[in-house]
Amino acid sequence: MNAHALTALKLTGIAFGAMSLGLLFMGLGRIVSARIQRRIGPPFYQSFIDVIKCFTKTSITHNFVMDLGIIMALGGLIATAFFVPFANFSVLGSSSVVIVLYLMSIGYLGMAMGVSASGNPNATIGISRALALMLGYKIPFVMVIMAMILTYNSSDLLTYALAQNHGFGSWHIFKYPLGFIAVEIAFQAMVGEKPYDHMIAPAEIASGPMVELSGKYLGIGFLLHAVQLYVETGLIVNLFLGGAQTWYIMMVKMFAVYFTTMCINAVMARYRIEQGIRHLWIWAGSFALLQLVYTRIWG
Amino acid sequence: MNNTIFILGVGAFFLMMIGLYGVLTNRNVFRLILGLGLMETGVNLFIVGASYWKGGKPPILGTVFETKAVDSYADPVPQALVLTSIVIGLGVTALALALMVRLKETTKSIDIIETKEEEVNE
Amino acid sequence: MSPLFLLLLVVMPVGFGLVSLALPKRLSWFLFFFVNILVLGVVFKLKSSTGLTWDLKFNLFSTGAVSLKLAVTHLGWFFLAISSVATILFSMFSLDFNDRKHATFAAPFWMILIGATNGIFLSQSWIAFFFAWELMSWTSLLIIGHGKTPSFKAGIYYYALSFFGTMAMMAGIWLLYHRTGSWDIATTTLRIAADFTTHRSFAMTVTALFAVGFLAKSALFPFHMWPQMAHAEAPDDFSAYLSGIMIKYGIYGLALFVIPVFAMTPKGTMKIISGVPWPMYALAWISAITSVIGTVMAIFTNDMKRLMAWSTVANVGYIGVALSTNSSLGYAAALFHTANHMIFKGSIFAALAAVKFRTGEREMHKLGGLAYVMPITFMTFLLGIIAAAGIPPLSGFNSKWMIFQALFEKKMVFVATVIFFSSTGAFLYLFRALHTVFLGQLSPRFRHVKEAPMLMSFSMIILMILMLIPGIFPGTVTGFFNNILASFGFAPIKTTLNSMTGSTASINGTVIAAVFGLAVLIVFIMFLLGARQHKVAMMDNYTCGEDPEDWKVGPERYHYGYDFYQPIKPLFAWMPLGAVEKLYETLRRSIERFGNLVSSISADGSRLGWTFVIGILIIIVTGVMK
Amino acid sequence: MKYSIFLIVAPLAAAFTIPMLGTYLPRLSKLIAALMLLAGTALSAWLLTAYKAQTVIVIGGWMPPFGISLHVDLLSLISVTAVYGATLMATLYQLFDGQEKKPYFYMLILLLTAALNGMILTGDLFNLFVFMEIAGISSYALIASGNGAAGVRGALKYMIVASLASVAYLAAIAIIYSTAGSLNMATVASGMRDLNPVVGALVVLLILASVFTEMEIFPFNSWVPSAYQGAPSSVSALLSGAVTVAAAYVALRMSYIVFGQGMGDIIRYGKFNVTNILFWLGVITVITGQAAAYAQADAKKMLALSSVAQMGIILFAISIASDLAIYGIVFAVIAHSLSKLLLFMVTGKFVSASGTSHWAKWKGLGRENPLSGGLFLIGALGILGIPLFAGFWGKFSIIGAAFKAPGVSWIGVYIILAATVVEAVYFFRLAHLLFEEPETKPVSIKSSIWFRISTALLAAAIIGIGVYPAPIDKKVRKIPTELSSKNTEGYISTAYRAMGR
Repeated sequence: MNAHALTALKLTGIAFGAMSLGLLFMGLGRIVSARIQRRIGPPFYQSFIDVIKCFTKTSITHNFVMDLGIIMALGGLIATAFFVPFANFSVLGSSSVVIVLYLMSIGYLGMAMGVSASGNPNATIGISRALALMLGYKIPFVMVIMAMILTYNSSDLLTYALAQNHGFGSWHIFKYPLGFIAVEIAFQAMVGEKPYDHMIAPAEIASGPMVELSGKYLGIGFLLHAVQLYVETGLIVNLFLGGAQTWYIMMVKMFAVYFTTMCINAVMARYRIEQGIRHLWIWAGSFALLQLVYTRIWG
Repeated sequence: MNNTIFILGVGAFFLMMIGLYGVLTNRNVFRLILGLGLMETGVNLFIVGASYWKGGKPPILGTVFETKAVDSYADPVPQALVLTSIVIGLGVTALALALMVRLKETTKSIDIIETKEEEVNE
Repeated sequence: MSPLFLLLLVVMPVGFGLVSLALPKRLSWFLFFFVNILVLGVVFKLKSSTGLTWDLKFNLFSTGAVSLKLAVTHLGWFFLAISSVATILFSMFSLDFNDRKHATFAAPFWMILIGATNGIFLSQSWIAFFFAWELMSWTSLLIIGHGKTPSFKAGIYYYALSFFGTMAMMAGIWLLYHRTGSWDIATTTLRIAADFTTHRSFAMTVTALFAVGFLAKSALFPFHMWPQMAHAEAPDDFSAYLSGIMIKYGIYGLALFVIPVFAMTPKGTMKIISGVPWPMYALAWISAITSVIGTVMAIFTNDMKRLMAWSTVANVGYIGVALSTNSSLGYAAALFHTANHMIFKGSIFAALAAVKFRTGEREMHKLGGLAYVMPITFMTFLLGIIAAAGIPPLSGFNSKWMIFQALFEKKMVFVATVIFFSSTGAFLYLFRALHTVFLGQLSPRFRHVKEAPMLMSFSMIILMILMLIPGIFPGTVTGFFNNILASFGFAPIKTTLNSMTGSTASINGTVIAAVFGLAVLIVFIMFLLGARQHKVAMMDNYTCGEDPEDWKVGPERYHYGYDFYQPIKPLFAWMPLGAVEKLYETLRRSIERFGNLVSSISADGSRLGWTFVIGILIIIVTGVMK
Repeated sequence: MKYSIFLIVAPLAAAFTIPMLGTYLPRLSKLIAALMLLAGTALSAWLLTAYKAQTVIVIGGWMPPFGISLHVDLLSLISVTAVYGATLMATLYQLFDGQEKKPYFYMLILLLTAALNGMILTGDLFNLFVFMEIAGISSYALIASGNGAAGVRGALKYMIVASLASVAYLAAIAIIYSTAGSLNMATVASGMRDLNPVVGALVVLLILASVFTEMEIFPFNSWVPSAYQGAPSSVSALLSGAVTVAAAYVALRMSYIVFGQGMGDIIRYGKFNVTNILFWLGVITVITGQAAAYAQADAKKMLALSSVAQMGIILFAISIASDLAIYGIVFAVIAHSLSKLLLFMVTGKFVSASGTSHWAKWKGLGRENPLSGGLFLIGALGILGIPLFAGFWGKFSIIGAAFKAPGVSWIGVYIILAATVVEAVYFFRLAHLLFEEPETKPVSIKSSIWFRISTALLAAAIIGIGVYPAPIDKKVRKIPTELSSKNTEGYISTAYRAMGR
């Protein structure tokens, strides 16, 4: 079998792995919030059921842009997932963080395009909020990454992960404590959980982008969120939590990140949109800036 | 300094200043022209005065003064200059007065200040 | 290859332009297209003839000879090539755009402008450069004005700033000449770089004067406001040229003179901040500020052409930042982004021109849903904004990636953060334009709008291909850079057909594209495997079967487009945006007031004598003054 | 060179035939005027091509310094040619495209021509005064020949200021004569430096005041806007295209020969620095002129103030006094003369077609009449000093000269460059307005064949000089050596040779 086909096969595996892992996290996350709210919650495989069901129902579409956008969205995010090292392993060999940051955007753009082609203003409002929020969380996040680039003179995620493989003390969470706080705050916004769930805001804008999606479109919407969780938790683990030598430790660490997020989500209320961004800029931003200044001068 | 020259000089200066005062403080065209005339007279007086020297004879050979020595003549050039300048002054004043009459005819006023939007020339 | 071909590149378009002044409009547009074909042909024939020189020296001043020297340099040829490729597409677009209803008298002037453009990129003497520069300035003013009052108001704003820069440049040229005794660009560059050790303030002055000229042309801070007026008000098909090519003259100038001067300055003569001489560090921040202003203004703009003009300002900011890193990577990144921006912004403006051609609207909230009726235009616009946002696998990503690599190399992380802010902000305004114009509800007014005419669509398709190629194979463009870098004494960059190596990583455009393709394929198969979908009219759902018309909700009112980012407006309230514009307006008004004061002296006849007296006093004062 | 006297005498003689003939044969008299100017242009051009060296022409057998002499050099011949050419153009314009004028009008034009040429050629200070007065009187009358009060008022304003100037000039003559004992420029020049510095300064002050009045230098230019506006366009063109040439020439000659004894050094009388005066007044004039022109709503006033600004630049260049500056001055004067002629001629057409000189009401005139609009654009580009148009070489060399000059003249350059931006704005504002889409259909302009020929010639000259300046350059290059103080063949030595000393 030729090398290219083998790589393609591996990548396909990663794609489905990422989707499943994300769905699993979503199911577990629902249980976590349910327990905090003293409910039992659905079984952990509920998300799988949801997605499969979605794909089997007939759905409505308005035009070709909607199909295009939705496919582009999931495609873009899966392509991003290929670049995130999983347990010190990256099929493609390189995993430049700049590519991850920008490639992720094509997912957002696709989704934005698809749902705004549905012509529902609520969807568009949701997208406009999501994009605005992006302005809030990307800046602190990038500042912290730049601090790492300064240290390692490399923008490869794998380099960062490997550098933390020397025991608990070598984790970046200790090396960049301020940066970690900043990224934790930003992460809350990245995955769109409270207090930064402006995009979905169910009671306000009827779930925003999801409002017009039905059937397999909604299913792809679920998968989008799943892959997004995989990519973003994976990023955090690789950046701060020491990466992982084995696949199960990686999964545990990733879930730990998501777990924290769900806990915060369960107890917070939603900000107003400009409050949210300002909060991100002021808190996450200043922590990140301090980290960057520190690294630039003494690091 | 010679008395006569002094008087001529001061007189010329004051004439010019009076004329200048007239030009500065008036907007009536007629008075402006008068002021200019005074200044011109002043300056003519100044030129004539500049060539004066006590005992200078009119620079005309073989006349009643019967002076043969060129040294004793007054300089004739300034007088020629003044004559020319008076003629020119006359011309200018005449033209100015003619313009004033035109102004009076067209605007019923001899005030130099523009009063309204005026018609234009191609 | 005869050197006369160089002259031909300049004279031929100008000549055709002058001839076509007498021709009917339609014919002149054909001639315009024809001229561009010729230019492109000659340019590509010149490819291998670097160093070919045409020189006309004539003794004009008693002080020395004036030389009009044209030559092919690596840098010049690169700019010439990308601009003529872009121009021919724009001209093909214009051919259909200027139908009976839309035709302007721009074609003859545009031809002259193309001659001037070629002249700028070919000039090797400052005199020739200045000639071409000025020719370009006023012809472009006439095109931007194109007989419309608001357009001219925008154009004269552009022209005033640009002319200010030109005048500064003229002063700089003379200072250079007096110091070096040469009009030659390469010679003077070397000399002035050496002068930084001995005649510091002189060299700084000269460089600053040139920098003002180039900053004004490339709309960097504090000249950043003219594109939003000029680009917005120019003829729609010309906006593409304006934003794609004309704004790059300043970049070319910076790359030709200012940056090499600092790069060649002997070490230790200037204070170094973050690995670059301080004036370049200042340039980095100027550019960064420009990009932030451009971004924030674009986010809150409702006029689609104005929005894209602000986006151009932001992109020029990136290019400026890249140039200011004073490294081969940064220089290459700037050139790369210049080329990419030329194509992607050109195609965005082309798409907008097509929209305006069909709808006649410029305010975005009045449009909407045009993707469903103009798919090719939509695809062009979509690829354009993907490239503009720097999303792989399109061309914009590669150059942005390179810019970041250059910044990382010099550890200019704070500038990089600011640039990243603008880059993220770009998503906001680009998506806003995409949504408000092409997505959302299609207004019934535009239900019967047709796809853009054939030639327009055809040129847009080519533009799309041109955006994809450098994204997947960055080497197609970066391959030219090493010669250019070598000619300015920079080290070469590592690049192959599909990959580029930066300071902290290397990327492979082909791999990214292939991976993305694979991911999309996977999803597409999943999509096909899912249950069938059926098409439903847009207004048929969400209202649960009620007729939205009963609630007085038509598609126009259902289109979320006006004041799109109103919720986040308070976040930017503290920014002193528009302060520079206000300053200029104050200046303009002061000049007018001063002029009125001066002319009021002469209007009042009773002050005539006084003016004379005061004049004598002024003579006395200036006479005894030291 | 001895025919140079005809440059003054012939128009004067022709001028006096007109009132005689005019009553009975008005057409013939007009023809005489036109032919006279044509002949004068040809003669001056011929003299220019035949020029070898500076000469002094003694008039009436009275040797200088007692008699009046004419002094012919290259610069004066170029200026005379420019004056003749400009007058010819303006006259043709008036004859074929202007309002019907009485023969006296043409007499005045001839008189003005004679006077301007006299101003340029004369070597005697008092003679200069006389010619200045003749030029003045004929211009007042010409300005007032426009119909309506504006012309009369403009003429009166000019007359008042110019009379003050002539008083100042006469006073200066009195002082010079009583101290130096002669009015011949060369003699005075060699005596000026020996004067008591205070007296010298006083003389310079008074003469400069009067020359500046003619040359439209701020603040002696308070008459300019009204006079240009009130005058018929042909006269405005004359004022701008011919009178300024002569005035600039006189200013240059005064500064370099009479005050400075040859170009090159800083001219100083005690603490009184003449170069400084020229420099600052030049700069101030540019600033005020451009700003005032920018604020004007009246096209003719705007063009008038633009002339003012151009004169400011020329005065500034005179203060630099280097080879390159002289070079620039000549080019700038020629370009200004050509462009302003063209602009005033076209503007005159616009005014007569639209019935107003408020440019804001000219929207679309050029669109309807592309020829006139295009000519206006060419004129504007010529004035602005855009490359490939005549004004460029002048402005370019003046700027270069200023940067090379020692001292503070570089400040002035930056100011002038900044003011040029204002100039560009107001010229393009108007040039483009002509091509804007009007609300109502604009009137179309009828023009005679002569208008087309003469404007085409002017436009061709503007572009021709801009593209191919070599022929003029070849002539102009000799001027700095002629004016140089180091050159033994300079003005004073030539004059002295003629005197037999």
